[in-house]
Amino acid sequence: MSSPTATAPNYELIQQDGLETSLLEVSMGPHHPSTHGVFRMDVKLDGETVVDLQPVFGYLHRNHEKLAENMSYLASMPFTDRLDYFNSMTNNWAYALAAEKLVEIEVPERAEYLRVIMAELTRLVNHISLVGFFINDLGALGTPLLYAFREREKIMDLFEQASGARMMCNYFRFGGLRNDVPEGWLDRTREVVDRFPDFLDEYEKLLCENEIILSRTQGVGCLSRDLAISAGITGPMLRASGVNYDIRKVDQYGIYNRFKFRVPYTDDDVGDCYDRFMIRMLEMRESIEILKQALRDIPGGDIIGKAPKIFKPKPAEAYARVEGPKGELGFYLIADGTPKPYRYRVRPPSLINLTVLRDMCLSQKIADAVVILGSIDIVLGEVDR
Amino acid sequence: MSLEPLTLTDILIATVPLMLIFATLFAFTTWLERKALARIQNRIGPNKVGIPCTRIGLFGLGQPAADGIKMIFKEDIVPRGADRLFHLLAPILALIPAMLVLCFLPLNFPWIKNIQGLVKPFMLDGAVIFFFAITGLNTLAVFMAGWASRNKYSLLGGIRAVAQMVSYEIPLVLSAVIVVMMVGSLNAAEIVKEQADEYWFILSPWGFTAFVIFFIAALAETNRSPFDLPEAESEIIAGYFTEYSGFKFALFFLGEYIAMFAISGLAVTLFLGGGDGPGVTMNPEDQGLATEAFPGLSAVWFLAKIFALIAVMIWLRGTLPRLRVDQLMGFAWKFMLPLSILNILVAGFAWHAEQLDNTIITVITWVISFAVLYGAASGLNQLNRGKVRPREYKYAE
Amino acid sequence: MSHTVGHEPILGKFPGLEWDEEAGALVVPAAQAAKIATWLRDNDAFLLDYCSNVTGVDYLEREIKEKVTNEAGKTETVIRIEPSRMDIVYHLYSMQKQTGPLVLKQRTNREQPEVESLTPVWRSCELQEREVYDLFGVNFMGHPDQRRILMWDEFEGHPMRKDYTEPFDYEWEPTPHDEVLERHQRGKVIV
Amino acid sequence: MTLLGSGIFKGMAVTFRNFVGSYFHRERLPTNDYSWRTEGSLPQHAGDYPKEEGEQLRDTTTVTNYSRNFPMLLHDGSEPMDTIRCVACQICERSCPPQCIYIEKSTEKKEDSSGKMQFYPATFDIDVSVCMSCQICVEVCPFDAIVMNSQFELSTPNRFGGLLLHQGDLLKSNDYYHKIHPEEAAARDKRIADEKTAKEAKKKAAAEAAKKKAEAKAGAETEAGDEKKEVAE
Amino acid sequence: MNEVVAFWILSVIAVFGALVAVRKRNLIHGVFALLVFFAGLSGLFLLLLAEFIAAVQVLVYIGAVGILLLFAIMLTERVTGDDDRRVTSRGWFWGLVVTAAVFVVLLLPAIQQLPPPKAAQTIDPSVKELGHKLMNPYVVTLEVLALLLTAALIGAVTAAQGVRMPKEEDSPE
Repeated sequence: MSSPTATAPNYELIQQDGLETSLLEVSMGPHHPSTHGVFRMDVKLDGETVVDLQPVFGYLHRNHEKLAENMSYLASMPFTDRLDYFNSMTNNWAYALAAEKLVEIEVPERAEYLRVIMAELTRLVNHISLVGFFINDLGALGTPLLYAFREREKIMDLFEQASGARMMCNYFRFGGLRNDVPEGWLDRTREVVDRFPDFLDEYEKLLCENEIILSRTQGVGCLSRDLAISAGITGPMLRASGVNYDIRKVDQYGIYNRFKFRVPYTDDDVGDCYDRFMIRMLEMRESIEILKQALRDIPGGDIIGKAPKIFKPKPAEAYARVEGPKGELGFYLIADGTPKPYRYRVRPPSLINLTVLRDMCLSQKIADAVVILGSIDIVLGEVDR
Repeated sequence: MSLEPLTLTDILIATVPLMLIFATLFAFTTWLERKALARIQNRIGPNKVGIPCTRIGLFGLGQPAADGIKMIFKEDIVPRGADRLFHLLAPILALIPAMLVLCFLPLNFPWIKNIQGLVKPFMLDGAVIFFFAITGLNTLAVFMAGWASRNKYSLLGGIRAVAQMVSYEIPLVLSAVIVVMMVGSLNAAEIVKEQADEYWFILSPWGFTAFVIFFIAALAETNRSPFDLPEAESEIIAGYFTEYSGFKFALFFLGEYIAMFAISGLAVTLFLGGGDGPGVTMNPEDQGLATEAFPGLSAVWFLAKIFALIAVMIWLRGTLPRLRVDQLMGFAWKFMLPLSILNILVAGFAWHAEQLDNTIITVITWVISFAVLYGAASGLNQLNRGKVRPREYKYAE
Repeated sequence: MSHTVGHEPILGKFPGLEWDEEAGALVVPAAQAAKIATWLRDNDAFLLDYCSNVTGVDYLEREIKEKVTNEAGKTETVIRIEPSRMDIVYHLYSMQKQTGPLVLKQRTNREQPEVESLTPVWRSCELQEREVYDLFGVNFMGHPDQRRILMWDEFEGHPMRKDYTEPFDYEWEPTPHDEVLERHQRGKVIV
Repeated sequence: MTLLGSGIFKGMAVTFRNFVGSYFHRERLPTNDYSWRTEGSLPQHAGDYPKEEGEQLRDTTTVTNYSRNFPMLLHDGSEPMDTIRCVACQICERSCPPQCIYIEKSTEKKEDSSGKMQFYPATFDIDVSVCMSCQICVEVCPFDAIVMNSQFELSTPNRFGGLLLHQGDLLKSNDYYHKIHPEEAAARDKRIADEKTAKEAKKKAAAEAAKKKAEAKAGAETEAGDEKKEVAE
Repeated sequence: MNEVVAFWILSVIAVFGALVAVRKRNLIHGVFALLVFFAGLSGLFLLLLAEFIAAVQVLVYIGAVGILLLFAIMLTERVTGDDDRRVTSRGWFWGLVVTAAVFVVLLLPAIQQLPPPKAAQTIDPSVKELGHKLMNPYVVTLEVLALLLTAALIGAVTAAQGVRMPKEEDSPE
């Protein structure tokens, strides 16, 4: 493996003879339609070409980690919902995993299955909406996005029935789940899951062969394999750069070893926006496979294991990570014997995937910068914390 | 050419109904577009605003009126440091040429007969050329708006608009040249007459190619998706009208839709037989007017065809993402321009073949020209596409 | 299943390297961090090419009560003062071998925290080390672009430190339980 | 070689199908009017809205049977303050993550619905501008006194007072709870009843055991007493 | 009567546009004023029933030349000048004299009450006639012009392309 560069290469401005041209500095954001939140890109343009780009964020910073260090372990759970507000279920899971590592609670069978179901439904929600937003960044008038939201609505209904809330679910607990799903929920979920591939077919027909989308995304924002590994890129973005690394397979947390599923990845070392988009499309099909198996095999029984009444772990350190829809979501907890964590750290996949934004955007067009940002899939709640 | 004095009545008859009709159609089209886009996106669209003070929704038909009232009463914001004069003039300049070219459309409204004086505008010998000349002024308005706003996004939008409009005007005009070649006249009424006598030009291979090129270029000229780069929302906010609000914005909006009508009207005139249709007979000797089953039928046909084109525009807008700047230019210069030049050659040969008046030769010509044009289009597409194609992915167990 | 990386082979290679049993982490002497990190990345036995998580931990000076068995065989409680310190924690994984994690810690003092930046070794440290600099005030030597990342440039202090106190008027927002509400209700302040 | 522009035409076919489908298939239109609905049974989930004539009634109680919004306090009987379940133990106040609950304990006790003397909250405020509907207060409450409401129409012209819900606003009867969250309420009532019977059974058992013990003891004592008496005599 | 009114309106617009174009130091304003002048001129052509020329005037001068000027201005450094500063140079007197002389020469036929040139009446203003004229007697001229313009176009493209080429090392002479 060659040593990747520490900093992104600089764009060489072609100095023209006689004609003096100057760079146009544009501050894209924090209020820009396609920065996916309060995110700013300080862009220097040579005509329409991006010469320099600096991501600026922190507008949504609320020091989530400090807040969590000043309250009990359980009280941080609803705050994890608000990290990546598209995927509250996987955020909950990562945090619960870390806490369970600290005190070693046995999670009941049914709860494990429901966790997998919730996480995979979340992945579907995230990927369809992300693809919708991504095509929106490409300039479509929201049609794919609204189709995605139409389907997301059905999954959100399921979340609401299970947990009471559509986005801020706060459903996981240390050692299991907060409550069992209501009667008939599994049947409704089966129905949604069974009909989801029809929607995916329609979606692929709409997007995957469209010449404009192909030409807009292929060869745009290329990320090489070495750089992706070195920069700690995770999730679909890493697999789009040609690395077969899925924490569901590597760590096999929860009960992922019981399910038969495949991990899509590319073989070539291109890693452009099209790959990222397609990997997400393909991942959804695999999530449906997992969901079908989980819904078939789910047993009855308890929903929460024997957790201590007051959660007060002995001094220890734990780092747990899950394969979130956006990448590796890790929680690092240091307990000191009190009911509050001594150190609580979130490893935000969105933030770390932003490391290479500048590298990917240089000498692309300004329209591509927006598309590349969209293909990274960031949520500012998680980037800024 | 008669040179009777032009009276004020004549001018009013020629212009006022036209402006009223198209302003109403504009309002209706905004409603139609919102409604159709909503349905394409599985929404309901505007459905609340109907008759005021009642609960009658009328499918939201009151929405344009409500929008208009809102626009008028909105605060008009001019950024500090903007060029106030040009900021004011730009929306007006955007509207005037769009309105002006409407009178070059061969619309046979019944009251047109009452004009006593000068020839009808569409009977001008250079009506088509005039049309292109005046449509081109729109570019200036867009640039003016972009420059006067003193906003980087606006400036980028203005520059994009100028580059795009200048580029796409060439295929636009070159595809219109085919019709002019076939008819041998720049007179709009004669073009319609020729189509009514022979066939609509869209039905021939070269005519179809020209129509497609014309339609694509028209999309680009009117900044419609997928060529809406000057006002690309996801990239440069709203491009040249980022800094416009209130009534000035409404004027831009109006100008854009009127330009849509105008260019669709030209497409109808050139390729879709104008006001020709069942129950209509064209007789240009009588100043380009038509004999109709009932008065205004040909105008209804004409407007129906315009709306068919606009429906396609809305449909495209609901489906397609946007091109990138370099791809946009590449598409104009590397695909549309060579194809339209080839099309002129094909049309020239075909014209001579048709002069022979032999059915077999005509059929062969049509087949050959279709093959040549389709082959050329595919070849150009392949050349431009490069390595862009769907890919295969691997799976790890 | 992921395999944890054995730390024993590393300990002998570099002098000054310690293994913290309680935390399960390798404690790296500050001056050699980049060297050891590069070795861990490139050595075929480890190939830790992926640095997942970088963070700081701030330990204040604290008293620890410990039960110690003294020479006479009696247990007695001894109060030991643990000095304050600052830890920078790196969680390392190997993507090629699919192993991990190996926890790497750099230790430094709280007052003038300064460690070697590992950004030249793993790009993923770039933003995370900036974050540690921002929130903990740790100076990373050799970091290519060390600026505040989440807080604004004019911000003073490092909020993740345990002894950080919020300034009085920091983003003050009136809530119904404030005195502002009283004044509002009395009609003196129009908020 | 594929047809020129076939991808675009395929996409257009999809949008056309959706355009037409939105007129015929109800499920293609996810947009629903949440705020206007007829009386009757609550929909299971958001897609099930009845669209009928005369939907004039404005009911802002709930969206679905499962939604949660902000907490409310339960009381059992008709008179809210007399039958309030809350005993002002302040556990919820302490465990609320955003610290939006404010409780003042009463100074003297009074009877609750079961006739037991209990403390009650003199003040119970929830600042819903801060509350994040996390439901942790519901989980920690040992008395089943606080549950989640699902009323969503909370807009108010007053930025401060309007969003600070006082005890009076928060108190809702158990019947109301059954109306908005039937399944959950039934389960909760069942659990309370079970606990109660279990407790009573335990109490009974304990009482019986105590009785037996007492009897045995008394027996023993009487015997002993007799012996004593005998001795004394 | 109508024609006279129209003539005066158009003339005033044209002259006003020309004056502003000369006087304004803001280049963009100047260009747009110039375009107003062109528009007035086009209107005057229309009054003379030379509609093809009018259309071409709009198409070429406003559409093409105007945009070209705007692009050129985009490359200059100071677009907006100071409007308050005097624009006139020291040679203004001689400029005035020359202008007056030209004006008088133009007016001479009117002053002398000469009959207008006959050629003006024989030209058929129809587009078809113009086309035939271009294609029959003047076809060689047209082709030569077209060739020249094509050459200019290719030259421009080459010149623009040259900029993108890598800089060559300065070789010592």
